Amino acid sequence: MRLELTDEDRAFQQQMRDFFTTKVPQELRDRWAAGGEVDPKDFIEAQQTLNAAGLAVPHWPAQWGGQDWSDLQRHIYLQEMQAASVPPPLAFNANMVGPVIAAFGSQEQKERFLPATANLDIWWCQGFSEPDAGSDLASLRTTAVLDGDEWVVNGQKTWTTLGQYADWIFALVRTDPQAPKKQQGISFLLIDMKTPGITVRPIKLIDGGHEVNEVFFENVRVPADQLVGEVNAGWTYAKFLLGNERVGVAPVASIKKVLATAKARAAQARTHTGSLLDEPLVAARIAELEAGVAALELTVIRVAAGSKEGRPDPASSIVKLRGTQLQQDALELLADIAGPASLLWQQPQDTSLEAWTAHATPTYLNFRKASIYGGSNEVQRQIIAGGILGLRA
Amino acid sequence: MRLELTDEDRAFQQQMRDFFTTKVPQELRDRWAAGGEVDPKDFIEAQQTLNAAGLAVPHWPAQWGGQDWSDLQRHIYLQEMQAASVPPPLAFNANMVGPVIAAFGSQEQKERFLPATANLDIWWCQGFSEPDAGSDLASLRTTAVLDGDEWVVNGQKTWTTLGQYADWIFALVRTDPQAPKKQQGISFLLIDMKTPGITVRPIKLIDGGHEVNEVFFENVRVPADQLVGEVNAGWTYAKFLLGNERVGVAPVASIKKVLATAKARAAQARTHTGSLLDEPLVAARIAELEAGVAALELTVIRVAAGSKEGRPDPASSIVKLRGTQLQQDALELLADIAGPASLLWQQPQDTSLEAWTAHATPTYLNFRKASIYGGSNEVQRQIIAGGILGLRA
Amino acid sequence: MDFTFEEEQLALRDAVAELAKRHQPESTGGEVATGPQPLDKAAWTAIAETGLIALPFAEDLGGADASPVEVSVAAVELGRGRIQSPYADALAAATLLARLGTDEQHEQLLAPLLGGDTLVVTAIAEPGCAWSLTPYDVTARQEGDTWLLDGVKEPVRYAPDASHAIVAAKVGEQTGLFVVETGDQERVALAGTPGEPLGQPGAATDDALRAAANLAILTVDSEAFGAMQAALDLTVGYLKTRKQFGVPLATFQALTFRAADMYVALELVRSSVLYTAMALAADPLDDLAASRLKVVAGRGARLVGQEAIQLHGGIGMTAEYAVGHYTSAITEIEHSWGDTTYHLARLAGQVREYAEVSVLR
Amino acid sequence: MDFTFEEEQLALRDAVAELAKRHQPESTGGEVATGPQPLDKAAWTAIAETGLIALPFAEDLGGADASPVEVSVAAVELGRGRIQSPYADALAAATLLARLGTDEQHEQLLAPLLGGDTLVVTAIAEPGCAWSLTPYDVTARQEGDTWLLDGVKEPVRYAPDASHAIVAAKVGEQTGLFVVETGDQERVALAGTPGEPLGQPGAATDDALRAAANLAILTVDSEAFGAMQAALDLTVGYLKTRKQFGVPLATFQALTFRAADMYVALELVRSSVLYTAMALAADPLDDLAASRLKVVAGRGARLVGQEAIQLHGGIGMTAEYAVGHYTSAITEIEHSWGDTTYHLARLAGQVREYAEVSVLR
Repeated sequence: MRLELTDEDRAFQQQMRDFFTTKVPQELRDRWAAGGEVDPKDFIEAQQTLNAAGLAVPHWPAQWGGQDWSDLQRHIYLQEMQAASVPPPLAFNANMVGPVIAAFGSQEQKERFLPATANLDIWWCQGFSEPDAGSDLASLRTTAVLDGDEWVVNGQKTWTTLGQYADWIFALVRTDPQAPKKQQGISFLLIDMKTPGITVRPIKLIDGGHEVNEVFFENVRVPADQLVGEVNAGWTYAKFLLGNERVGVAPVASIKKVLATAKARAAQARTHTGSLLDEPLVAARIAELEAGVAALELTVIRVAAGSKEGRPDPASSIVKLRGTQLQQDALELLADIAGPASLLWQQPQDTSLEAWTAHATPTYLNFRKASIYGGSNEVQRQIIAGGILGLRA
Repeated sequence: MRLELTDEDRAFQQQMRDFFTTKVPQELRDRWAAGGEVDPKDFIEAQQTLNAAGLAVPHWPAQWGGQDWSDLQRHIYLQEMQAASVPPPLAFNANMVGPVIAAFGSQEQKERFLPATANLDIWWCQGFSEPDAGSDLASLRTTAVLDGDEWVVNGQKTWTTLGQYADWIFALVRTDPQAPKKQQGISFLLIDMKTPGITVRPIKLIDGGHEVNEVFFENVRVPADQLVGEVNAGWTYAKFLLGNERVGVAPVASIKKVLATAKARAAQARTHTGSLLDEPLVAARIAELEAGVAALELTVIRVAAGSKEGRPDPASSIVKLRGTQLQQDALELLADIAGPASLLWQQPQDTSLEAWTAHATPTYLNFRKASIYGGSNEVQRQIIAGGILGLRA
Repeated sequence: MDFTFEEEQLALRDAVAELAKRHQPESTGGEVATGPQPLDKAAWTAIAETGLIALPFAEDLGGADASPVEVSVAAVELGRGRIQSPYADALAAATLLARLGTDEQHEQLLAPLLGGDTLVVTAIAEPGCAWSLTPYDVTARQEGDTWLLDGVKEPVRYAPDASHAIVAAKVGEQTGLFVVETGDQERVALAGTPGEPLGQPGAATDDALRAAANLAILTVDSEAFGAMQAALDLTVGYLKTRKQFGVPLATFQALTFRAADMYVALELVRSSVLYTAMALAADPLDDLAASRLKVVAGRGARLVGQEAIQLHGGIGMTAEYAVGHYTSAITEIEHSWGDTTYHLARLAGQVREYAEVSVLR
Repeated sequence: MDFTFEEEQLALRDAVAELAKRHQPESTGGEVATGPQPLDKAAWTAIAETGLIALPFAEDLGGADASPVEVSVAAVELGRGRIQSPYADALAAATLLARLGTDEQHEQLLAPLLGGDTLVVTAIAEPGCAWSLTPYDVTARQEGDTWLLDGVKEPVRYAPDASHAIVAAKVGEQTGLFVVETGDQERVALAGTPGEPLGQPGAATDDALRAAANLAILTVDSEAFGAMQAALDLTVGYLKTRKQFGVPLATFQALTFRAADMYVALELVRSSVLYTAMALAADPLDDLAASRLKVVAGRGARLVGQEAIQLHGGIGMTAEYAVGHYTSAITEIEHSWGDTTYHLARLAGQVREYAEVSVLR
């Protein structure tokens, strides 16, 4: 048991802090901190800056750009990155397809894709969910039929986040419709988005933003060497990927920032006797969320130790579940503090309202997704009940 | 739509208030208000006082002591009774077995049992649950085999509330073990607790009180004319009974009293700057529960209109579910207000602590039963999801 | 106490339901609008022509001599139909005009407002300030016969479509109300701007503001209730038809139990809405009823709005499906006329004033 | 930051688990005790003999030179084993004695307390008053060389089995601590009663009280965590084996999801307990960590305690089954050393003092 950081970890923390706050341009970080729609150029610039310093994919194998960090160091890295408002390395690249290719891809695939993936020279998107295969992902119906040395893909993917910017998509496709179980007969394909037959249709979300898409495949021909690992073994790779996804998602630093912001905003929101921060019910909501996020961060640090070598501890589901709850509660609080000003979603031209109030409600609504995407909270409860407590029907 | 009571209802309200506060002895009502263990004599005295005035079983058929009241009048009656701290007519008599006998019993059974039941000359208890038949009541295994003109009963009942005072028990027994469905082959028997072969074993609860029991039947011989209605049709009567039970249970007036008490106690609990009632977090808890119980009472009045003629509207499940939640929350609040004093469960001989603080925690713990007994909150959610929303697996 | 609708109320309900259906915004197809929208003039005209604005006001003022109960009946259907409109704002402004206006103001401002010819809104919120009916920095001063106003009211929803806004301004330590013309933004910026006084600072003005706010609360929370109903209906329908793992979602008990909790919340809000409508008909200054409604509806509608999205999953997040729009509307409503925390704090400050909750009267 | 137990800590854990198993109160059979019990002398002797009271104190005072981490490890096992004891009270009293006592007091009071020969408890709560470390009506005045105390401290748990209680009393505007003899009731009634001063009113005494309360909070919330673990284990076991409708309860998703939420709460409390143990080892005056623990454990343990009973159904209510006893213990703990609302209000009053939550240091 040890409370304080070691001197080594403290130095590491300082090094990360220095890097993020001096090497990634302030303007870029300010834009990211302000929220709202993402500029893909900012993502690319940030990730390439990190990658040049070996900080884009520290959890990958050392050969492909990984670092030999402890779990705590990885936590510190993520905290400092979020604290400095650096856009994180694109999850589809760094946390999803990269580790899959590194673990299961051919040497040729590794060489072809990993450096470009780490450097965001290729922007990846995810082709997993389908209209009738959400939580029940294994029901997916998009097919790939081998024709010579090409797979011919037909079907539809959905909820493809940031697909409008993507160069490539990694997709689960059904390569053996006759397989006895639905988890069998699925393969993991890498597909260039410029391949003829691919159409991307934007899906607008309730906050007005465009971050997800439908992707349609019509006789899309994919070279056979773009299938990762074994044919029909894609479900294994998908589970590996989804586990990694869960580990990466605890938005601890982000929640802490929202709470710090909420506190600052509440202190600015005048009442007739002081400010909203002087209102005991508001201050208590903040205090309780702060206690909650402290407990969450400690749990993240504790649980990280259990997710060695890419195989996530089911306890990481705690972190996903509780993390999204706190994140949503914190954003709800911020929208409440915005109060009447939150009724406008766009800052008017002439205005005395502060810019942040216009984002408050759309951001609150947008983050209702957090408990749905990346394994819904229901899926996380299922994992906890079944995988940890052994409660299986 | 009408907000105010009619003159008639207002007169009725005053009449009830006068009766309860002048005809039922103050001392008896004070004992009931103070909580703790029940003295059965108080129950009997109160019910007999009510019965003499026609107020013990107003929802029964007029012939057997019922009143031709509107739903609102019945609500007013219950409110005034609870407000005056009059022990309610024993539920096993007034709300459970009485209506079943009145609806399904033979003329002879009605004459034999109903007047005595209304007057609490017979104290009834309920023999439904068994160790392996709780929420899944239809799995009950206690058997009754006809031998001549007697049923021979063997088995075990449990959670028999106040069975230690009971003269008679109404029990569900399996009379046809071969019936194709478990809901079939069940009969509804009336059994004298003095019959040889009956043993009552007390079950102590976590608050230290003794209010439930196990009842064992070993070759208990029950005259055949004590079977209600048709042989093997008991499940129908049980459902009828359980529906009535649900309608009767909204403890609105009781919750309101707990909240009024909580307020008074909080105002007495000194802090260094005033009292606990001056603490915004405490006052807000009270205010929110008050808003909740107001909404509940209005819902009770609205929903009562839907439970004509003993057939409960599934919406009455709302009232049971929300009523127990609010009751439990209010008692939790009271225990919190008792604070450090709640650490003693018995008032010491020499003490400066107020008597109520010793009851606070046991009462809070005791009422965890409220969401379990009488159809657990899970059962109520099942009824709402299935019966109202049509969500059936 | 009786919660049964009268026939005329049922007829009103059906008429507004029909209206709402006709004017319901699109939720499928191309560019679906999200969030707060500018005035839908066609819908607003229909609302006015159906006489909804006139409902709770006296006949001699151009009103329909009905009551807040009818307002609530109408607002529930508007909420269920996802009609965004300045209904609550107009009713609040009309309440101020009806209670405080001169005959001339009744004729020139109230009558056309009730008839839908012009729109008048209230301007209460101030930038950088928490919700309060009492003004912060907006002041009024008299110069000769003229009142001049200074300061900023913002946001003032629908101001660009309104002819006038009624501004709450500090007159010394008191609150005064002033009618000003509106510009083309959702704010009222005042810099020595002349305003026409509406009543005089003092108890009558304070009461009128409370009455206006209470009626507005009833209106928006009735809309919230309509939205809750629609969101729950959509959710239940989705659980019945949507299949995952080869079976309908309704097979999953954890989901159906949550739908049951949504229904419980809905029914409690329904009771609170109906009661508050009757309570405000009896006493427009029944702040207790209004604040309790805001708390019960605030909690209940938020639960239903959030769970409706969650139980739908991804589709609930999209602008191409109605459920998220309901959640969005519910959120806007909660931040109008004081949020749950504001009203809870107000109730908490009053718990000493009575011993026991009472709804029978 | 590292949450791995050292070998000695694991050995301690096993030893206390063994002790707790041996002294676990009956929960089946005839007259099972419910609620707060008088001192179990055998269990207390075992606790003392295992050296648990001495754990966090310096060797030269008769302590074991360990830390709050070891206290927490031990207390978790006591809680899991349903051992009722004055462990937290004794540790609080010992903290006051260790920090403020003279050599003589160390020798005469602290050493036998750490060794288990006598029991000393703290007397802080006053009747009719909300929880506070600052005394209300109990006062101390000096007459010549003697300090005389007036007022009532109540409840003072375990006072009949203690030789002395340390009373917090007002000395003018300050708080003083005084050692008094205890009687045969769980209270300390003072009427011109002589008390032996422990330290002097001022910053050192205030700090000592805070340190004592913080250590006591860690201790009781460690016990609460142990109780949560046991309650969840029982619940999971019950869901797996208990059949209803012909299938195990674990078949019902609505129940297993709630067990999952209990587990989440458990893990968050676990993290908070471990962290607070380390934080208090580093700084006994880390009120922030202690109050956050009290809030997180207060919410979490209450959830687990209530749900454990509910998921069991009727059997959970009985004194003949352990789960209700855990819920009972959890409830007592929540009302000890300031309840959740008290600590939440304390945290709320401090949110201005830092910008962002921080646990790494």
